[in-house]
Amino acid sequence: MFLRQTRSRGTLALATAAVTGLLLAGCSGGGGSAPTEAPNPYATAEGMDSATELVGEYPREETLFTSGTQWGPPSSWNPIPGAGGATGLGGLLYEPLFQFDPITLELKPWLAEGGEWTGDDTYELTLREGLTWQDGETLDADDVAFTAELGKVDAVPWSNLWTWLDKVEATSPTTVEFTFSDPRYQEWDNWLYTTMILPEHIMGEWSDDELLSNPNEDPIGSGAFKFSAVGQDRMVWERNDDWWAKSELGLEMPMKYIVDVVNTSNEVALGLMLSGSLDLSNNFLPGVNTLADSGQVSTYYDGEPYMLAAASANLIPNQTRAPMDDVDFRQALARSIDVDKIVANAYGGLVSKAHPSGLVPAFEEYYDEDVAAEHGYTFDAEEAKSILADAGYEDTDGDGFVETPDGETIDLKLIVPAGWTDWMESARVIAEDASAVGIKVTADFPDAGAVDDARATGDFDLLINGNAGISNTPWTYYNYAFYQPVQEQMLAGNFGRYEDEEAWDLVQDLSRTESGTPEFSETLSQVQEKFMTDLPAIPLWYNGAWAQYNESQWTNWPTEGREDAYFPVMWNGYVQMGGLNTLLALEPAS
Amino acid sequence: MALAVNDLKVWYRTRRGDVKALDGVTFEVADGEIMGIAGESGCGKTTLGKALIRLDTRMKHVGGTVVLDDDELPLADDAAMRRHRYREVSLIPQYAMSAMNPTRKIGRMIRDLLSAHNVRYTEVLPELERRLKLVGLETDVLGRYPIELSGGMKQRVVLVLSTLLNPSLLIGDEVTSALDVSSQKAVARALVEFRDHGFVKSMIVITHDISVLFQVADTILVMYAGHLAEKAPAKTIISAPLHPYTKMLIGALPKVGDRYEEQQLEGIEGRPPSLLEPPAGCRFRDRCPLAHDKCAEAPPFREVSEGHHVACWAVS
Amino acid sequence: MRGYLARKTLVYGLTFVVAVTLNWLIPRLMPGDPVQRMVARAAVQHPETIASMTDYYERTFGLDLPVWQQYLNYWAALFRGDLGTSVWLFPAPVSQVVLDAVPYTLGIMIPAILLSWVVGNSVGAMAARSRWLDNVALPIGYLITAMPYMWLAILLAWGFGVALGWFPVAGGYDFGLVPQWSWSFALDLLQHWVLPFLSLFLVALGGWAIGMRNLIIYELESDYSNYLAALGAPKRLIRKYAFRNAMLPQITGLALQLGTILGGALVTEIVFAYPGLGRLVLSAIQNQDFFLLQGTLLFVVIGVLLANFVIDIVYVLVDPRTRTGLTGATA
Amino acid sequence: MTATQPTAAPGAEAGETPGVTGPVASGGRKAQGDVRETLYFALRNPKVLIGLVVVLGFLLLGLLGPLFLRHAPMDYAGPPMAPPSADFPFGTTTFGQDVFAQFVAGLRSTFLVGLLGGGVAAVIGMTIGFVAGYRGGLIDELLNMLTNVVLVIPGFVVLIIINAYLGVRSVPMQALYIGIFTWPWVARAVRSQTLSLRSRDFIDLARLSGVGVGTILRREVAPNMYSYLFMTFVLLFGGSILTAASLDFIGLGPTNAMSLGLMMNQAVQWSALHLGLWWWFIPPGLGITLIVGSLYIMNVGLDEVFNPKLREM
Amino acid sequence: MLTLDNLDKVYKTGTFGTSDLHAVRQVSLDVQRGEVVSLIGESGSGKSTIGKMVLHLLDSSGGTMTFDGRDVTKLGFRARREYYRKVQGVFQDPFSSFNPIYKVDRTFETLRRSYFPQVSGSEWRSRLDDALAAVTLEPDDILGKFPHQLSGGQLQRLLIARALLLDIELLVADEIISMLDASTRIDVLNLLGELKGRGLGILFVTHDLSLGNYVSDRVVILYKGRVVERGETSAVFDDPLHPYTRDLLASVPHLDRTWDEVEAEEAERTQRLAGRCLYHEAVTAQGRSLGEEADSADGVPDGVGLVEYAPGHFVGCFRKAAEERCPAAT
Repeated sequence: MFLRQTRSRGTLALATAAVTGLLLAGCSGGGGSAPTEAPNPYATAEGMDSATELVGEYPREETLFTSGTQWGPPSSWNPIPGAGGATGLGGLLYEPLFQFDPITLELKPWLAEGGEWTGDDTYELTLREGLTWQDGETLDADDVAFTAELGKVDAVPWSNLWTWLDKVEATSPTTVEFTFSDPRYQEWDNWLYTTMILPEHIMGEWSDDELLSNPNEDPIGSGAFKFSAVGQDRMVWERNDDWWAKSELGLEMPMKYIVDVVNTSNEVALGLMLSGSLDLSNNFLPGVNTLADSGQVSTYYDGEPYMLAAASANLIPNQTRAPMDDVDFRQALARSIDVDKIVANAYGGLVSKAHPSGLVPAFEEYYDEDVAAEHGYTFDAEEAKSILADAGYEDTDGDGFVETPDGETIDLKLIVPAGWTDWMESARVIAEDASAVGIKVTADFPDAGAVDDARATGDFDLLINGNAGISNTPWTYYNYAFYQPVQEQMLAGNFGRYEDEEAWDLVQDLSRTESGTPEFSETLSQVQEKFMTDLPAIPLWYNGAWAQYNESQWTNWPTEGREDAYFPVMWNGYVQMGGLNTLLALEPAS
Repeated sequence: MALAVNDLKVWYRTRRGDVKALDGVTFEVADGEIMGIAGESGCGKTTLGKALIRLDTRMKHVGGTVVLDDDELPLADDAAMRRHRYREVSLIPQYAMSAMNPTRKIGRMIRDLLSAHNVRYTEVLPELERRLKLVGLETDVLGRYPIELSGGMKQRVVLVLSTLLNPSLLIGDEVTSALDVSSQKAVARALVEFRDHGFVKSMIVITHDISVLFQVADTILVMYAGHLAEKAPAKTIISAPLHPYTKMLIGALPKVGDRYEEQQLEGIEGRPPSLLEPPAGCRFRDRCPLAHDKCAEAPPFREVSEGHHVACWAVS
Repeated sequence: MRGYLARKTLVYGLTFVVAVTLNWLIPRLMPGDPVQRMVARAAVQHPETIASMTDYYERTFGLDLPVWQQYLNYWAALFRGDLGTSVWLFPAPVSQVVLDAVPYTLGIMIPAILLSWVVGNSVGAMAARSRWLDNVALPIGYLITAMPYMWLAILLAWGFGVALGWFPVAGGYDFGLVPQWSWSFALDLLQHWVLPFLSLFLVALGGWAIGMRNLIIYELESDYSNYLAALGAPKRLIRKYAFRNAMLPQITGLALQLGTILGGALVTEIVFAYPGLGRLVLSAIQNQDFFLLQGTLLFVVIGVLLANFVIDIVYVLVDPRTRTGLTGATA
Repeated sequence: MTATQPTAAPGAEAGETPGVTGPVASGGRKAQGDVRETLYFALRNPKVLIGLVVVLGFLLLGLLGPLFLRHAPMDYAGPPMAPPSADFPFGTTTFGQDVFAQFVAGLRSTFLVGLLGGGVAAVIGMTIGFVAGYRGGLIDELLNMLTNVVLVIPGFVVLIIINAYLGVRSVPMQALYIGIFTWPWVARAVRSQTLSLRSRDFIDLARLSGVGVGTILRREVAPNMYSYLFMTFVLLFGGSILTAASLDFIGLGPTNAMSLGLMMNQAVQWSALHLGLWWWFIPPGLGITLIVGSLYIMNVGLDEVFNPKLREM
Repeated sequence: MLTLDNLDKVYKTGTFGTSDLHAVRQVSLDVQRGEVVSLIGESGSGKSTIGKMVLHLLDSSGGTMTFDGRDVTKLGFRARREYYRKVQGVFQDPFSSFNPIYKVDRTFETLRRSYFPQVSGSEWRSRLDDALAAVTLEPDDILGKFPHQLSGGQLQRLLIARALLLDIELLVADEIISMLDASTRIDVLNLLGELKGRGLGILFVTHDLSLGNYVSDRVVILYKGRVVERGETSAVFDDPLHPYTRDLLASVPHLDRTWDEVEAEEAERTQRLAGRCLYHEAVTAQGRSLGEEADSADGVPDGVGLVEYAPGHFVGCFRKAAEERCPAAT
């Protein structure tokens, strides 16, 4: 019941439970009868001579405590399904070919030594030498090819790769050649750092079904950490002392253990943070601004917005319904919302207002400020009212709210998952602001699942969504915003069901354009203009890359202005975007 | 002289004032005597029975004394009374059906009770078994729970249990009222038998059923509205009552063979006075056909012939 | 006795069937689709991927069969101890997830229930004895009973946890510890256990004390108490008997209260982030994990039923009235 | 059985235990008609008085309070995280909302939930209890079985599930659900009371007067149990409030209303404990405790009034 | 007027009525206008059950009941209302017969609402006065009072007055005096006698033989749900045939004779009847065969009724219980 070392041992767990039950019941006689030699929790992990010294606890000075990444007991170490796996699975245990630094916007070779487009349709990837799996097997080009080929199984999340990839071939133990039918440079870069390379010698034996359902309880990766133990409320990683990067790159993890605490709630994390039991919290902690100001915790920025931005939170109008299908209405709605009020009150300044382009500040260089100046919206209630009036929205029945030009009553519901307190609070403000210019909006808080359903099936008026996070390319955000075709179920983007082939062509062009080229900027400007004029989604503020540190045990956390500052986030998908580097840079406090 | 009650007053506290349920009664019970107390409901007979052994929380001892075997009973002092209970005064309650703890075996309960009186169960056991047999019970009732016994059996167990320490005085409160005639007869006869065996020295049997008293009692005391009306040997009370109340009461009882067509009996009109503020004088006078001016004064309870006491001005 | 137990067993059997059926039915009547949840989580966009993932998960959750067959399968799986697969913690089996959490919940519930029952009954019996104690204990008891579980928990967490720092306010044991047989670990477990236990214990305590006090007073007024008193039995013996008899309804009450205390335990666990069933329930709700929620409920129902059954057997052992067939005649 | 409901229920299981005793159980044939006497004792019973004053006080505050408030409960009315002051007697939340305004609004929901939830449970429980107790026979067996089944199912867990699945989040709906799962002990108690009343001759006489079942229940049985039913309702009222608070607290409360449970939920979610905003989470809990506690204490008082035996204690 | 023929009552007990309790077996009797029939038996004899069945407060399980030749065994709600116009009852506990929270007047009001909604207030009042006068009650003493303010005797008479408001022909008086004080009992009994004189039929249920004797014309002795003896009051009391009747009579506490005296008187008769079963003797005398009824394992089998031993005086088999054999069988 407490910590599982490798495979689950149901009966033992139950026996332990029974004995513990007795202990808990106040009977303290059990302790004496416990085996004198404490069972070594690491016995199953190999080469862990030193671990036998461990008695009872993870030495504080060698352990990093983190939280804010997972909300349930870790239950799967299978990286293939793309979600649901234990935190650190991607990045700490399994590794991608490249890492991406969202601060410098650079793609850095990781397992790969490099890669280049050898032709319009071919990409050649070179692996590093001396890569090994944690069980001692060599990691080679076959593993990379295997990983890519897994996508041929429909249910594997990267199966769409094969709609534009033609062939993958390991040309030598360290080189792989990818041949494309439709090269999408932006999407490919994305694949390179988001996909974990998997061991063929293990997963090659799995059936198609197992690819999704095998919990992979004895995971063998290539990364800096290996599976140590798991409990209901924690995931424990232990340093892989045979990590390839030690010899190849001279990198060494400063901490021996990472204990990732499963979240139950933000206030629990805050409590742990304040008591020094947590070193890094990637939770949204309300009120942390006051604690940061008083020096009890540290954050990336000294003052507002304290946090790096991770994704924009967008107001999604359902464009299959009137009046959201009217762009004038959307423009008016956008101008009615006082985002500053949300930032100041609901978030206490922990977030910042979104740029009208919707792109996160990391992509600041891509902002087309001219377009923004011309087409972007800002809070202006008067302008909102006049847009409404010009478009024929008038309060014909005198209830204080406008009707559509056809005279239909407007009564919109803004849905936000119940329990998402910051968004709920924000939704209330939005509803109030919209109502102030005459658009009747009420905030409603169904269950998270109901919101998901509504979003997927299009059964809503307005909702808030922040699914498109930071990435290597602005393309991901616009792909999210404009995605076509509109299907019965929209699961990954274009929840507002905006339909415009022209816009979608632009986005696809963007995908096929290499970054840094003038064509890229040009296409991007066109996309931004389209976005701001049509407003398929209304970007409101940036959800933070929530990270707060307690420096009592570990120091040298990333802060603004430091040369080697990385995204200090351990969320799944963010480890290879700075999380790992943040760990590498840490230093013991003493 | 087993029991001497002198001017005993026991009242009930209520919100409206004190109910003078027992308002000065004086009588004696001789050794070996079974005295029956009869009267309408609310006449104070049950109060009297209770007063002699245990006042409940609402009762208060206002005056008078009770002397049992030359010892004055500390009626008002519950703790001091405890010493006298069971060994000297014992009780067969009205509620004999529910008098035993439903979750204890009968033997176990007796054992607990005895040890509380420092009597060893094993010493008493043979006598206990003998008495159970005497009342027609198997000794295995001791290993049973009260719920397993019938009403008549429980009544008899209580009879045996209450008299186990051979008390001087046994108070039987409506002992037979809830029973069918056949069980009534058995229990009533057992009472007499117990007295005859000397298990109890004397007995006060309280019941509203005069015909039962006639069967078991040596003397009968008739009460009316907290006062004594008449006391005489059983036969005398039935055949030659003096007090008009007694007369009317007996006259209202049909005997087997009395027929409505042949001989109409009559009841007593009216109701007893409220005991919150009982009228001065004879309390029966409102219903009494013989009432006259003198009755405004309370008549003394005096002996008019050998063992025959009556409280009525009309009786010379 | 056989009649009594047969009747009880019938009730329990029926309850079980009803609970299982309800349990099976509710999620199927609700909006929301676990398969969609799983697919949405992977955030895929391509129709073929969506279709094949949907297909796969439908098979996994057994949702591709006719409804009646799903129902039968549910029962069949139930008897194999298979409660399905968690959506939230895919692919962990629900039974495993629940079993992992159960010891924590039992660990606070069993001691809290038993101790509060024992202590509460003693306090109640004492209160019935002394007017002074009665006047003090009773209002306090009522106020404690009237406290929402979580509020007491919050107060305890705030007072002893945050303000005084005596006890930790989250988790089952320190995150820096490796579970093992050692005093320090046991002590740590105990430390994390104290506050959740206490909040549960205190609220339940008041109810038992009050119940006992009232019952004792009634028992002391009963005929057998009066009879004992009339026969000169000391107060001690009378109280002993009264206490003994008053225990019987309290035993029944214990069975009736299980559900309530369980509700309290769930809420308390949430406050203290205690890794038991309460947190599981909350997470299952928040993550729309029907299967986990179902499994947890089922487990709880079975637990309550079993506990009820045990209590019934105890009751039969202590109350002779249930053992004799003499009850129930009508004429 | 319900959630955080009358833990006083062990004593309240009148079927088996006499914790709450109506006039029926006390069996007094005197003075029951005497309403004035009941009032006389009720108004002189300190427990009843204290309970009544506290509950009515909160009720008045809930009803009249909003008239005197300057801020709506959700308004960003003042500085964030302000401790209690003259302007904001209970301080403000992280967003600068007036805690006192929220408290007052929460009181309304609290009373509403108590009233409705208790009412629904009372109506169901009493109906089933009356019918089962009065009709007897197979109907009684079946209703009894139903009662026992619902009694054994841990109501709070079912409530959680229903709330979670149905996702209808309003105070009246919540009250309805609570009512649906808290009636069994009422049904049991009312049934046993009805059983004992049914054997009274005046019921037979009513039947001999050609009166139908419904009329008998309404005109003969129920009036005899008014005091008992009232006390039952008081317990249900308190129980509903506690249950609702628990549901609100774990985030299954009404989404567009303020309630005391929701206040605690928000306080905890916004880290009031760690940020030291005690004024945010103390009042709502204290309010519930005082209301429910007063109800319970009032109930004891009423018990003493209706049942002279206890009055002597 | 009222005739019961082989009336049966079986109670279902146990879980879902799995076991039977036979409370009344094969009871046949009749009540005529202007007579009092006493139903005498100890507790559990089924006497009250019979009374309740006659009043349709309980359903019968077998046999028939006729009233003036009309079958009234099963009645619907409406028919029952009409039946109650002619047949009424008074019960044992006068206090429990009144809803304690209402004034006694309400009992009459209920009746009025139900049966005489058209009758005007003054008309009703005069009827009420008549009825009260018939039971010798002063309206002013009674009306507007709560039950606890009146005596048991007054209440019982009130209830009889209530029955008289309807033009009843049969009154079922179920132990109506057993809870009254001795001083008022007789008045109620006398009232029954008076009503009988007015032509009312009365079924008087009692456990008290002397009271039964006092008013009744005929008596029916019940034992464990079965009629063991029935006949003219004087015949049964003067010459009890069935051993149970004799036991019962011997147990009655008399006011003029002690139990010992009674037993001595009875000794001769007991002697005479020892080892005999008059039922079987009579049956054989009538030339009928006995069959197995005397030896049946579970007591007297159903279908074994009474035999007319002497004119109007019926008696059943002497066998009282399963374990007891019929004295004639040996």
